[in-house]
Amino acid sequence: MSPRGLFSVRALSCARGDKTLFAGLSFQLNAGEALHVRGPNGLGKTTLLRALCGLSRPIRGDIRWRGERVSDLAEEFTAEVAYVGHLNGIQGELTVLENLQTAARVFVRGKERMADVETALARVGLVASADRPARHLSQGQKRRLALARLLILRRPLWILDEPFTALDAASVEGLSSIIGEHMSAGGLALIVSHQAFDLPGIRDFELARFCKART
Amino acid sequence: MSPRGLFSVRALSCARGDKTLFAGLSFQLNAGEALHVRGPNGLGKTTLLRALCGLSRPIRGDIRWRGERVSDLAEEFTAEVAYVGHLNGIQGELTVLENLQTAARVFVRGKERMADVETALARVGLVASADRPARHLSQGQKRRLALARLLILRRPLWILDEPFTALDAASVEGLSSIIGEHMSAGGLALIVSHQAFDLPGIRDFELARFCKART
Amino acid sequence: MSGGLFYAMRAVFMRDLLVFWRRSTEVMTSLVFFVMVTTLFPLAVGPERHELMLIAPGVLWVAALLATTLSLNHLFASDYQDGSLEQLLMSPYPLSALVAAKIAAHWVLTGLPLALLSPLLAVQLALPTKAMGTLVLSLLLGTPILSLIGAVPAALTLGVRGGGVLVSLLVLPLYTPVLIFGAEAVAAAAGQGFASVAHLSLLGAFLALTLSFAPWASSAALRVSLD
Amino acid sequence: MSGGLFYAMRAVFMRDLLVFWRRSTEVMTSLVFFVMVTTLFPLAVGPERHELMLIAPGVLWVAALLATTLSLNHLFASDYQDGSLEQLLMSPYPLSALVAAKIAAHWVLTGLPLALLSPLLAVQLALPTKAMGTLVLSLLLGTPILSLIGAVPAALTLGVRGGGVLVSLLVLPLYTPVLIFGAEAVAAAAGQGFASVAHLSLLGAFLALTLSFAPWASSAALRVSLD
Amino acid sequence: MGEFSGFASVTRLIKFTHKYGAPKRFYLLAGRLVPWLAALTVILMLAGLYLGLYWAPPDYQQGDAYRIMFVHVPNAWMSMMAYMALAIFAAIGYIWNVRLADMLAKATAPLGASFTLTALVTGSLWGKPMWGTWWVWDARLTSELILFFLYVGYMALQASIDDPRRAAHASAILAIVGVVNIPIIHYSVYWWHTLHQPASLTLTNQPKIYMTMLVPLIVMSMAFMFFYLTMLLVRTRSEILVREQHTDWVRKLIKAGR
Ligand code: HEM
Ligand SMILES: Nc1ncnc2c1ncn2[C@@H]1O[C@H](COP(=O)(O)OP(=O)(O)OP(=O)(O)O)[C@@H](O)[C@H]1O
Ligand SMILES: Nc1ncnc2c1ncn2[C@@H]1O[C@H](COP(=O)(O)OP(=O)(O)OP(=O)(O)O)[C@@H](O)[C@H]1O
Ligand SMILES: [Mg+2]
Ligand SMILES: [Mg+2]
Repeated sequence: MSPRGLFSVRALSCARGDKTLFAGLSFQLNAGEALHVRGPNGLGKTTLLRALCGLSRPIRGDIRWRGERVSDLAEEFTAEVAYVGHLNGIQGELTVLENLQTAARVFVRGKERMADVETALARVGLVASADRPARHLSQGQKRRLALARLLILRRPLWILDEPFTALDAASVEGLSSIIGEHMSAGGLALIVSHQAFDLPGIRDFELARFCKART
Repeated sequence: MSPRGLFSVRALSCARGDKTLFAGLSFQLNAGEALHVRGPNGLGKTTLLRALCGLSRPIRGDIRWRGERVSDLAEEFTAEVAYVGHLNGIQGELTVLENLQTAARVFVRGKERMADVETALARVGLVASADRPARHLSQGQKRRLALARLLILRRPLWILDEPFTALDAASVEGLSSIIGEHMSAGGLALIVSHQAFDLPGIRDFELARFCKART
Repeated sequence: MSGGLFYAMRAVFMRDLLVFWRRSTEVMTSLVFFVMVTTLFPLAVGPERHELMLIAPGVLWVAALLATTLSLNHLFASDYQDGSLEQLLMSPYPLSALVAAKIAAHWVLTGLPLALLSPLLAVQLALPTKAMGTLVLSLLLGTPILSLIGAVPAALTLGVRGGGVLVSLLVLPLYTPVLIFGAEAVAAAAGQGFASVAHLSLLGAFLALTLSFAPWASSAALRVSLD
Repeated sequence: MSGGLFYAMRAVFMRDLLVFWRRSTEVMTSLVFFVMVTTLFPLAVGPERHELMLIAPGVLWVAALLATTLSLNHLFASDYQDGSLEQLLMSPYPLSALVAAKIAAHWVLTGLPLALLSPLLAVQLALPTKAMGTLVLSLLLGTPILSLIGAVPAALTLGVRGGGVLVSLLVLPLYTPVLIFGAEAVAAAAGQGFASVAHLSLLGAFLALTLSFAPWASSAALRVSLD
Repeated sequence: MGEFSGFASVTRLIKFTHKYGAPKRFYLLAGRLVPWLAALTVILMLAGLYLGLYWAPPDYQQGDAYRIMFVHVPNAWMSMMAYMALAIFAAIGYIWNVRLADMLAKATAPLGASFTLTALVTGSLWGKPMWGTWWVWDARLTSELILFFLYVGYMALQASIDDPRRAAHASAILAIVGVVNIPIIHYSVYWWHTLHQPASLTLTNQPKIYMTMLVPLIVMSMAFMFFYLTMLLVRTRSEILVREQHTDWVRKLIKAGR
């Protein structure tokens, strides 16, 4: 199914502790579009992403997916989102392959797609280490494993927090092209990254516009 | 005291698990020089750095500081090295300030240099958050705090593993200039980073030259 | 669809079994802890068989309870640290169901073996043979309750530093009924009282109750802790 | 120079105190665990005062032992995860000294308050008043041993997933002598045996011994698990 | 269906009261109430003490020892009522996300704990003359002790989470689960060991209470009830100030110097 997704956020404001980080944040995202969320350290980018994918509750504002409130859709919505955060979400005890297989089983609805696992592994260049326990991977290899999940989940909306951390030059290239394909397949993407990367047709989004006080 | 340090490594080889990562690695580093260790993910850069600062034992090879074996110098040597790894080494419970003060007390020999703490904080732009518990810091702020330690320790040899991770553009600039000053003050630096950064007079060091098999 | 749910639950269950199994020690240790507590007691109290027999049911049950409490930290903690929990929250299935699967895995690896091993230790503590059956049965009924109730504090204390001890502080009061019913059942069977059936059926009822609310409560707790 | 060392040790000590203190519950919980284990027993064994009095010394000591064991995980674990242990290894001072400081902090926050609280619980367990003094004394001598010995496995099991339970598994055998001496001393004072002085002095000797080797051993263990 | 619409109407009600029970409004209202409640508490307390210590005659078998009842029993009662209040506040705060209810719950916990502790202490003080021992594992005593642990757990959890909203919600879940368990704990302890020999000593076999004891008892109970209300408002007010310190109405308040 090619997602005709329309993701719209209006008047969103979030706080950490007792401090409001940003307020009145709004944007729209259509099929095949992507945002590069930018801003100095500690501005609230991670907070924003977590709020958008429903991991933390914003103070106010409404987030809509295909026109309906995310809070009403609940699981319906999470079934459409793929999130990669600062943490990799890898099981050190399981092998690289097992990690992906479990992901496929738990996160992919309906009949699973084990075929994807193979292709995903190949795509992030971890075939060689497929049977090694994930805790033996190097920092960058771990990151790649986390990103491989994106290819398996096949979710229309990608939310990525610093995806390029610890990746070597080649992998950065690879990832950007992966995102590019996702977009041209009608997928949406929200990317936070301090690191430069070239991705045709991605819009910059300065978070600073919505924050009055700086930390 | 301006360090006239001379750091030399000869025929070093390291392994993780049962696989030899690199062998016969040699280089020399004189006062005011720096190496930018490069190589794709999983090549062995982290392993190398940990071996150099004595956190893990290499298979063979000798590492000399001011001409003497590091293994013989023991604490004498660690008193000259500052290491910042993938992990930040921050106490989430302590405030930003307390973190640095403790570092100063525990790691700086002889009469402490509390003055440095203030300047270090200012330098990494954390003065505003000085009294917040460190676990409330954002990813990038945590990284900065970890790096602030460098300024307090005043060690001649800096060993940095991906120091630029999660740092925003401005901080990347800042850090590179800090390293630059360290070098011009006669300090040595070994830096692993996939991210580009401009630092006049730093030598590239391709680790791949010493690895036969690639992961 | 619900087939998909069951499928996912099984996947989570299997995954946890596998992970814990790889942490080779994990399974054994909770058991060994059980063994040690029960063996420490004769050492501390002194070897008089009569005294021992009096306290045997109590000691066995307290040991079982503490062993479970200790293992609770491993129910969510490591998944939380490495971020796979935050991924689990993003699954298309109702969280409580997946949590139930995790709890089941936890029980299979801690409570179950413990219940099966108990008779051996009961012998050490001079528990009359006629009470063995009741002992095992009471543990089979009781330990799942421990895992279920324990899941809630385990989820609540995630990310809270020093959570390890905090869990036990939160959970032990809630464990009281299980302890009382369980120990009483065994004591009764050991012939210091009436039929143990009453206590066992109470345990059963309690199990049914916790089954109904614990998974829901702990998934709610997870959402809060990850907020 | 050695002044610098002392200075650094004090810094580590103060830092740990501060950190644990900030984990506001940390101090209390290990205590409350102690309280609750001692409470669980009457619940499990039954309220008869006579029976309770018989097992009181054993229960108190086992409880103290378990409370310490639980808190051991927090001795190094969090420092290990956030990498500050890695940094400690890079300090210019002998590691064993700094580790000793950490252990001292651990004891002040777990063993000490526990020893001071014990009489209250002894009352609950109907321990004769004349034994109170011995109880406190034995705990004051014994708990530092527990912290010292416990540091070694705590260091060894770093990074070993599911270490929490493993620690207790490794540590309990080492604790047995302490347990026996301690419990015996109290029992003796409670008038069920000989003079308790012998046991107490044994504890003292044991303490001296562990003081000499534990810090060294655990710092060695740290180096190993961080390799 | 019917109950769902019931839930909906409850929600409407809560939202309504929430709008008017906004922290600021509550702060000012409570500020006006506190003096009166405090006065009432003091009066009742004094009256109760007078009745309890002078007016009521010594007991024919206990002498004056029984007078501790006038402190013990009210505290014991309050300890239970306080937990119910705690759970209700917590539930409202969690389900309908009402911050004021969170604060009320947080304010209730230490009060309830202190009631419980007082009941325990006075009880065991009373136990010494009555039973010749500080403590027996009687059902009622035991359940009170466990109640105390529940309070401690709640407060410990509150204390160890520093993001106020998360702390509130987490401890709310704990309180709710606790409520599910409290009756079970209560009865388990009461059935405990009753299948064979009865627990060594129980509180049930007492001389039936005379008027001369009942009146002071009731007055004292009222006194402690109002004490709870007073302290609840006071604590909640300070909690509001802490949480709202960044809002401008609090800033104004501080500028005004009150
Ligand atoms: C640590 C010791 C004690 C504790 C924890 C304790 C606890 C309690 C509790 C929880 C209640 C409320 C029961 C209810 O309303 O359902 C209560 C009531 C009462 N207690 Fe105690 N108690 C203790 C000792 C004593 C002693 C020694 C006496 C005197 C013999 C006593 C006399 C009473 C009386 C007369 C009541 C009110 C009667 C009633 O509410 O049914 N208590 N106590
Ligand atoms: N648990 C917390 N309690 C209070 N404040 C917090 C908490 N977590 C984060 N903060 C603060 O919230 C702000 C936003 O944090 P966030 O992680 O969203 O920043 P960020 O934009 O992702 O920064 P970075 O680019 O470094 O990742 C930071 O100033 C941080 O100090
Ligand atoms: N504990 C371990 N056991 C076995 N192999 C390991 C272990 N840790 C790392 N490795 C392997 O050693 C190799 C080097 O790891 P290392 O972390 O040094 O790579 P790296 O150069 O730092 O990579 P990156 O750029 O991603 O950080 C990797 O291939 C990794 O898979
Ligand atoms: Mg971030
Ligand atoms: Mg690396």
